[in-house]
Amino acid sequence: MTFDLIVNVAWKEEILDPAGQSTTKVLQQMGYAVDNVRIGKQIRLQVEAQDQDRALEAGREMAKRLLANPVMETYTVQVVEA
Amino acid sequence: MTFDLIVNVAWKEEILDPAGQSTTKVLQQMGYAVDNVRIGKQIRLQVEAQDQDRALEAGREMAKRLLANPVMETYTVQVVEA
Amino acid sequence: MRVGVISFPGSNCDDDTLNALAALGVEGVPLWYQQTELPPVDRLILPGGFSYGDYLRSGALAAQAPIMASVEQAIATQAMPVLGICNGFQILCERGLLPGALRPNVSGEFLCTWETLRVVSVPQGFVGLKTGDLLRMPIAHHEGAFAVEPGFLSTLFDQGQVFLQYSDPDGQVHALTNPNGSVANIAGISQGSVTGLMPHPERAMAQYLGSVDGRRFLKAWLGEEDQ
Amino acid sequence: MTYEEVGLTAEEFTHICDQMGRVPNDLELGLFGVLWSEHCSYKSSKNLLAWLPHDGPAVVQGPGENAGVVQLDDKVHVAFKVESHNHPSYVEPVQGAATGVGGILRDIVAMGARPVALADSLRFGTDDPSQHLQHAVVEGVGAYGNAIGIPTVTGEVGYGAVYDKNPLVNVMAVGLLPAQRKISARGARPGSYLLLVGQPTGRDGIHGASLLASQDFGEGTEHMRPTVQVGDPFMGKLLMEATLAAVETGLLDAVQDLGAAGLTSAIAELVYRSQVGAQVWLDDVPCREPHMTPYEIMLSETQERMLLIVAPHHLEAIEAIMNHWELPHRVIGEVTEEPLLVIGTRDNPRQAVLPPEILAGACPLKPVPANGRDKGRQLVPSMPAFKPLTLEREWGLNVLGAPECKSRAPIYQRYDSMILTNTVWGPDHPLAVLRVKDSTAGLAIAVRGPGRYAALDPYSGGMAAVARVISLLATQGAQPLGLTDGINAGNPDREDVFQDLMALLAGIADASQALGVPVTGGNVSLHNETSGHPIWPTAVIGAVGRHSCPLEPVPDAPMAAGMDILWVGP
Ligand SMILES: Nc1ncnc2c1ncn2[C@@H]1O[C@H](COP(=O)(O)OP(=O)(O)O)[C@@H](O)[C@H]1O
Repeated sequence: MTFDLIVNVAWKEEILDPAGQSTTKVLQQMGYAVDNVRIGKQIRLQVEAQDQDRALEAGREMAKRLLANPVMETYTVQVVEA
Repeated sequence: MTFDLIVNVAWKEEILDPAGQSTTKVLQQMGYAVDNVRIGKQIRLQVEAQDQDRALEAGREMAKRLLANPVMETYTVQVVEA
Repeated sequence: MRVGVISFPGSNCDDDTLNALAALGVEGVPLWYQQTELPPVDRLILPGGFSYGDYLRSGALAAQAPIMASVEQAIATQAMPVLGICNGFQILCERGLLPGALRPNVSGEFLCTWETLRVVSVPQGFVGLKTGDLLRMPIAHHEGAFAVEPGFLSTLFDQGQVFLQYSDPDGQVHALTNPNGSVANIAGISQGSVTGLMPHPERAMAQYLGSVDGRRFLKAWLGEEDQ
Repeated sequence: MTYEEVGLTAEEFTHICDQMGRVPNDLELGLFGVLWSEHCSYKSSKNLLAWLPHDGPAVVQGPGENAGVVQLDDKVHVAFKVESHNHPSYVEPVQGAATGVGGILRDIVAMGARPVALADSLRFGTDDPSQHLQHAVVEGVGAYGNAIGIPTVTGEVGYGAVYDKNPLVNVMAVGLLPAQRKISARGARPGSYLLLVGQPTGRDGIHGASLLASQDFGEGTEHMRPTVQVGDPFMGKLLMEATLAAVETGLLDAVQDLGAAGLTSAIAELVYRSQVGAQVWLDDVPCREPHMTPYEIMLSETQERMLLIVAPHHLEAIEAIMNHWELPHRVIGEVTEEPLLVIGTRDNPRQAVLPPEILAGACPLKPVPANGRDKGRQLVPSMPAFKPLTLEREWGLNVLGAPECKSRAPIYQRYDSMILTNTVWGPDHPLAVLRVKDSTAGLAIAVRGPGRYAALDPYSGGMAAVARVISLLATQGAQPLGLTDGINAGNPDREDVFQDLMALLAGIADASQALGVPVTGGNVSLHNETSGHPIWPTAVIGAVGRHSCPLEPVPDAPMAAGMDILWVGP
């Protein structure tokens, strides 16, 4: 069976996010009352697996091995319900 | 009041995502049964607003004007429940 | 002396690196990322470039390449000297063969400039370099801000793993001499026989190109005293 | 489908029907639409470009190929050309600029040359959005050039409110090839295969050439925005290496890159130049999206694709090279003896049947009056009387604060200017000096495009553009080998714009003739005009020269206080 997964990857809190910082600034200049913009990744993919648990399991493994860098990033994995 | 927003930005389906393509290939080489990896952004930010509706409204406006490029990208905006 | 230079798809400083080795009279052996076994070589260089277009994170996709398992093994079993330049440095960090990671530059932009580098601790095997030496070499990268996990920085310094820092022409290291937002101005580090740096020694091989310090650097890595 | 929908005029449509002896079907009409567009046919500018001198002792290949080629010495030839990507860069600046760089690099590679340098000439407006645009365009130029590993060694930038909605992004590429190498789009022989290499075809940039680049911007053009083409410099690098490796085997008949108007333009040009025909099998074109129509497949401007023409008995060797570089590739058709371009599927093989000499060679050109060149020379505008200025503080601060006076370092530091280790003089100098590893001679490269000058006096402005790059080469004692011209202007159907164009081209032609330097190729971008406001006629001229001692360029600043300054010239 094919499962749609979403892997969200975010900078660890203590890691500086320059792109987020400059986006914060630009949004403030545009007149928005915003703060703490942090720009992470949202990765969507399709995985073949026997069941949802195994799909999630594969997703977590891929996140850990490739999609996120544990030195600076955290991740969450979820299955998109059809 | 302060609201935490999440803006997810994804490539339109017909837009080429070279990063997603290469990531698909490497994950397959690593032995995963995956396909169609698409790499978008997940942007988190804090916004000051009177209520949740206005926070969402501001989020949509920022997404449209800056955070996403409507020529190539689609976006969704949601409020993170405290 | 035979030095293997590993090309990944998207590597683009591989030829420059082979040329630099040739200029030093050293035999360079081009290697392709899909090789699963290393031919007989004495040393390895992972050259600069945009392996896999720098997609996902610089170096992340190349770190999974088939040849990296043999590189890992050669380091573990024979203490193979391995040098990662720019993208090569990123690949080594992503593979966990060097500590830390390389984040996007603080400006969010690609940056190509000449920098002065101060030697902090001389890595194992380098000949003719000493603490406080200054080298002038160019940088050219988008994701070159070195980062470590919180609390780990002092360990790196204590263990003598911090190799190069961005400094001013007099060797002073301070915030204004930090081109990319690297923690503690770090431009290069080492771990055992593995060394990585963001600057490009292969581009500083002649005065008419701006500096000969890259020649000095590579000779030191090769274990030859520069005359 | 009507002729208007594909951007043709009633006269052009009649001309097509006359020549064909029948009314073209929808697919055929669509193909005519793009190939007879301004962007592909040069219908408004071809007669003007004919004034330019094309011959010289160093010229190996003049205009008409993917790039010009000149001789550096007995062993090394230089391929070079400038391209514009103005409209796409306004719509999506990062990708527009990036794909512009990718496109000009593929032109150089299609000549069998290895690119060694890029130079960019940029024009932006003066309003706030223009600043963001500049930031994004520079990002795009760098994103492609840096990643594919070709240094951007020099360039220039200028500003004017006329560029607010029509920024200019012109990029020149320079490549080297061994003197004995001869590959072009001319050599296709009957029986050979059309091998399509690179990115699978998607719905990207359909109508980019015919509509986006060939009509004025305005309120009504919003819906015409094609799907943005995304550049993939990673695949661009693989494609470059694989194509050059394939050329090196000597087994290819011909090479043609895919640019504006995609497969249509590539195949039509190829068979037209080679005086052959072709059968194209649409079912064999690898597609990225399902259910693409023949029209979409033929017009897609998906980037990072190359067409290699290879005889059947050499196919295996060439495919082995593509496999090594992990590039998707597929035979999509065959070269035929009869000069007919036939496009179809296995079920319906003849969905379009077109003679290349009509499709690629018969578009009616805009006539130029017999005395046009003279008129251009005489078009001296009335100048406002010169008001002597007293140097006032206010005035000085104004000048110093103008964007023209800002340091260019924030631009060029975002480009890798040193990769390939040939850059002896990079962008911190007024022109670039490169060593050439296989020669004692080096290259001097300069690019300039005085738009404001040409706005006041297009004839003198055209001359000035040539004179500036040549004098830059002269400061190094470099021998000019050839010029490439990037012409940018407004809507040529407007009388005033066309007058300016005539004067501009007359100026370029007269100056290059007088200085004895041929123009070996270039690019014309018209319709740079929004809601009736055209840009200044802007001729971006790139020059390539032979430097006899590239490792020791002539210093460009006085060596020491007390030296004499010698004024040369009137
Ligand atoms: N768009 C650009 N890309 C690369 N280099 C540029 C660009 N614009 C300017 N430069 C470099 O900066 C130098 C200084 O720019 P400018 O002040 O316009 O030059 P000049 O005074 O020589 O006309 C130029 O000689 C050129 O090498």
